[in-house]
Amino acid sequence: MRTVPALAIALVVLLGAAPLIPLWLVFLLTVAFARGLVVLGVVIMMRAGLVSFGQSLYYGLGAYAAGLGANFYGVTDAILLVLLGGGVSALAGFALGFVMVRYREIFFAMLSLALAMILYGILVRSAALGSTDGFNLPPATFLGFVPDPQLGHVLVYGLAATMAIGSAMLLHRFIHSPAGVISEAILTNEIRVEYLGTSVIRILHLVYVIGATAAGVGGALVAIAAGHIDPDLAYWTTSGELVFVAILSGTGHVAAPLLGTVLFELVRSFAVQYSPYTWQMVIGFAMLALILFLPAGLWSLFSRKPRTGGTA
Amino acid sequence: MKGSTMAMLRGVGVSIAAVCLAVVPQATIAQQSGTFKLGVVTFLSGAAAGPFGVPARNAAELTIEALNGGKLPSPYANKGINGLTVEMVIIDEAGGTTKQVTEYRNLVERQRVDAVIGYISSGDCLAIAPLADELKALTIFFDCGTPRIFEDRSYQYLFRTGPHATMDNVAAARYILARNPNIKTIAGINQNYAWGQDSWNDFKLSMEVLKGDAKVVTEQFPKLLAGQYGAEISALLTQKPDVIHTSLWGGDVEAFTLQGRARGVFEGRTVVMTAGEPAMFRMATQIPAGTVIGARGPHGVFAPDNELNRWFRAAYSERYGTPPVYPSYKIVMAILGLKLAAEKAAAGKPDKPTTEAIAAAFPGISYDTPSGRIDMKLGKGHQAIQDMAYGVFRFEAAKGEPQLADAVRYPAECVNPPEGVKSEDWIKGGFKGAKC
Amino acid sequence: MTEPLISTRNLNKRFGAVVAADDVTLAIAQDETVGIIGANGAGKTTFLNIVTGYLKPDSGLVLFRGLDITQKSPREVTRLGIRRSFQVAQLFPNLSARDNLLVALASAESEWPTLSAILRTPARLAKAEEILADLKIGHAAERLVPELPQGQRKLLDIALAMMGNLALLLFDEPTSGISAQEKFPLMDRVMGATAERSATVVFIEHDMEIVERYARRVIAFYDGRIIADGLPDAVLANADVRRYVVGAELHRRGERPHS
Amino acid sequence: MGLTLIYGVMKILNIAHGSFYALGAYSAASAVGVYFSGNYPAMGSFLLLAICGVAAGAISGFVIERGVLRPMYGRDQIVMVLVTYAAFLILEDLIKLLWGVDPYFAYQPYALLGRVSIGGIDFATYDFVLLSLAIVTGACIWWGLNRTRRGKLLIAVIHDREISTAMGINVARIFTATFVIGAILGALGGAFTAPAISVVPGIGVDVIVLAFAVSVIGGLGSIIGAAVGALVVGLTRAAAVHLMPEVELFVIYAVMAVVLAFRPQGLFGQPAARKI
Repeated sequence: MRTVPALAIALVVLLGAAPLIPLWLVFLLTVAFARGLVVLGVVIMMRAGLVSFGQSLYYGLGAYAAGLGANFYGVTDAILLVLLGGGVSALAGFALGFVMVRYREIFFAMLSLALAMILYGILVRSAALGSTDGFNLPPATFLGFVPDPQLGHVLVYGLAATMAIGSAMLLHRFIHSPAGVISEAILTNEIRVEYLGTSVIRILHLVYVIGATAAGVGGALVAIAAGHIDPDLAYWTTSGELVFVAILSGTGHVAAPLLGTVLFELVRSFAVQYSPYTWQMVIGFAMLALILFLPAGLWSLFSRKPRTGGTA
Repeated sequence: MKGSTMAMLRGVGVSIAAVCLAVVPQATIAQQSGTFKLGVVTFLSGAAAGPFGVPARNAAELTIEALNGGKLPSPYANKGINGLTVEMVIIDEAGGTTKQVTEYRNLVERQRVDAVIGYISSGDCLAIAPLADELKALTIFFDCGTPRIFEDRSYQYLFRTGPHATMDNVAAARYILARNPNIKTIAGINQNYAWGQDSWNDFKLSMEVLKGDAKVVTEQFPKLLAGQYGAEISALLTQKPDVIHTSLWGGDVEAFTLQGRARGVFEGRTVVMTAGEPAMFRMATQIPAGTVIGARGPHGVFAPDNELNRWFRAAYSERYGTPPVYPSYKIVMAILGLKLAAEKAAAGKPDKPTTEAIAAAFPGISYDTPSGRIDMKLGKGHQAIQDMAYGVFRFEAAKGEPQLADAVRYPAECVNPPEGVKSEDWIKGGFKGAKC
Repeated sequence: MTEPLISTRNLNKRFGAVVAADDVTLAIAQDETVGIIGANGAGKTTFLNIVTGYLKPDSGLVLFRGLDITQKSPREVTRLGIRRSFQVAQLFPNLSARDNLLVALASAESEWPTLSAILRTPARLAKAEEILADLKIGHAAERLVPELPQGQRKLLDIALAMMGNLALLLFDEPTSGISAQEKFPLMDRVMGATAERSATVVFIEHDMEIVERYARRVIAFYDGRIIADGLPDAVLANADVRRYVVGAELHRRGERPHS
Repeated sequence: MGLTLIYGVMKILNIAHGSFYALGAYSAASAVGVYFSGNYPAMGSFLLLAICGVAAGAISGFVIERGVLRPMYGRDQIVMVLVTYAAFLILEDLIKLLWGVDPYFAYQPYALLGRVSIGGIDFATYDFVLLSLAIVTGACIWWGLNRTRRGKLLIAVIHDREISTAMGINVARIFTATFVIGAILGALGGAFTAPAISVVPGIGVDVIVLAFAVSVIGGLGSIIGAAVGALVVGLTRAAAVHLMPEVELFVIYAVMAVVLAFRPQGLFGQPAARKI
């Protein structure tokens, strides 16, 4: 199990490299890591067969929780805001989980989509929150220290990277834990899991909350990084994108989603720059190519043999 | 397990490689001193592309070429911006605010543009605004309408050469009351997002102040790009209001017109389209006569008959086969403003003025554009105000072209709040300091 | 007489027109070894499904050590030590043979699987290897289930059923899909193991040789009804049984019932 | 309708459906434009609409199915959704390249039929024609599925792919057929809506989610369900618009959530049983 040290090395490299990276890339990476974290949650859920088309619900919740905390309750500490975002989403996930885990496959996907769209509708209607314009967040502080904007972004980047890779480590541990492997077993044979004496519902609920929390933390990070939030965070296309990146990255390894998101953000950013009129098409073809040639996702490029069980 | 470690490391390797890939082109985009690099952000895809984004893009293209060729009428005749050739970098505004923030940073930090002109969506404007000062990047909003930008705080590097949306609706209220003082009932159909909600809110408030006894019978909020207004139209028809206010734009206003016309919504009442002008040439035969139409400023058909305008209309129509609409005018206003400020800052020296210098020279300038005079009056000289005009639609079958009759021009001070007053408070407070 | 380990009272279950369980009442005592026979569709598997809580009867009760478990879920029933194997092996195709066992081991250990600890502890791995070796599929430990031959899947399925606390084992056709020379060794191992853990065994079988050799008591189902119940010889000699069940079975093997 | 058909048969949630809708609308709009610039009998334009819808749907449907989906069959449901999403992105830009971003109109047919007055409110006759047309189509599909040999084949495929393959039914061809029909329905929808709207980029996007809602409420894969779903959605919206416009935005999804929560298989879907 050398993944954890490897991740640690990666984190050190990323943090060490921070001063060397041009600022636009720092920001791009920050967003990528934040979203990567969300995708990581999606992947964990996918391994248990829960494909959510409404993860933007928790993504948006996290972002708005952070935004509200910052604007209306004067919490500007980045770390607190992230915890707030994660916490709120975790709670919501726990509550909704009782309903959600009763559904599977397309019904689960559609129900989560519906819930996310309801949140979107509510946000759009709430003029106090700026409706579709959303609102800005004040620059974040770190444990009482108020950095200048540039440094601030580097710090947020550091936070995002740490959060993302930190969670990757935790979740790596999770997917190799009994609960983690059982969640995989649920994907293919729920009834047998029940007949082994383990509650499918409980495991799924757990997994669902994990996904929600990751999404919340990611949302909060994006809110802090972008300094602005609006209901689009909760729109269904956002969820769609998350699922797609998840599938494109592959569910074989906790590092896959992070890597996949970074690449996706880069591809999109350059597609937008070099073909402003047809960037969607570029992405579309990229996706098709990936699905066609890398059925197991990007990760299959790196892992030597197709994964058997959880032993990636 | 071993495989996974290798995989991990290879993964990291690839991401680093990717990062390098990303950095390399930036090195190649070294900044040539001979040119003035201008980032232009408007909608190139999505529903806002047709009515706003592309007309603006076209106008920018046209103007910048003319600018570089020194073909603009005075006072803008000298080449480029202070003699520097203007190089345009265009970005699609579609994709949401987070993406726009990323792209804005890329423009400034990766592409090293000297200035950014753009943003139609108010959400994008709000998201970008703080970055302008943070990155010390000269940024000019040309279209987005929300008054919140400079009312919430003030900026050093951020300017908006387009007036904000308040005046559209204040003027709309004044105009319809002037035409028909005894209006009893009003109704609104506006898109269910910030623009629609704010527009309706301003209009409703103005009506309350100007004519207290006019009552609101129904306020419809179809969702953005709904395209189908069956239910809303039925609701409007049952309420039979004297006036219907709508800030629908682009495909929505066109769809609403088609469906409403077929069902007689326009009959026996006045419909005000605050953003109807871009539609009026495409739908010349479809918009019912008597519809009150605005252009979010004295643009298009409202534009004064000055040399700039004559040049612009002619050049634009000749090149793109259709007369320019207000987004086209508004982006020209932004480009000309930038040119003036930059040249003022350069003070006759040939080299490129610093961003700081331009930002210092910009506030408070007052200049002529194809759509008349602009004063950078609000927001400490960063926010433009401009006259506002409305007219009544009529299709000249003889000439085969649409016209706006009984056009009334409202001076800027009449429909814009004075410096330091929030639009909403200003309206509620009974338009204190309005010079009409 | 001591309280039976498991008993059912007037179980009824219909699927539309089909009667799957018709007033099924029986009691099985500790340490019995019961073979259930019956033609296809006689309601054998339905009986297992009801006992283990997968199906709820339209009426009737299932009692385990006097405790009413009729409405309990398969999970709760399993936790009580009533474990089963399946006619068609129920495994986790996305996991390796070893991981299948590890999952079963872990769930057997605690009802709340831990989040942070590692599943593949040396202890569990050792246990898994042991079982795999015992099933003579040690070589296939790394293989995904779909890569295993039918028979080995069956073995794995049975192995999964025998994890954790065992009071009552229910096998659904343990030897179907097992080669003729493999089936007796398999049953010997299974019976040995269950005997060690003093578990009561109930198995559904079509194979009369197996029934004759291992069952100490035979229950015959027909159309959801119990038509015979008693010592193997008696039941297998029963006329109805010969007509409706054994005959059918012999037919399946293309033999004539020797009168 | 097309969506639910495709899903029912192929278990593919087709996001590209929105693009079919858009394609239908665009081709109809431009065709009608040409049509009316010459002076032909105005009523012919309705036929034209139909033709455009069918043509656009058939072509694009066929191309997508053969070119994009065919290599992917047998993949996971969700992957298929992803594939259609990619197709959707591509088609979006393709439409932009073909037609540009300026809106297209085909308003002539809409006004052509005048209006009828019901309870003092005027309605465009066209909308009723549209409605009845939809009903007819729905009926045809239902009849086709349940009363014709081909339809029965389809249903067989729905019930068990392997068996039907074994029975020598050419599943692949049936898939193509279904997908094309579904696409045609989508495009028809677009074509016949075109006259009432201004055809602009992005009209496909919203249609998708709405179509999802409709099919989910009705029950994926159920034709009657789709019809009822559409009805429910329409009525709910209307009610919301008249009574409390501010909730109109998400009331649909609320309904969708409730339906799913209490009847996951949708109002008219069959619950799937798990055999052990």
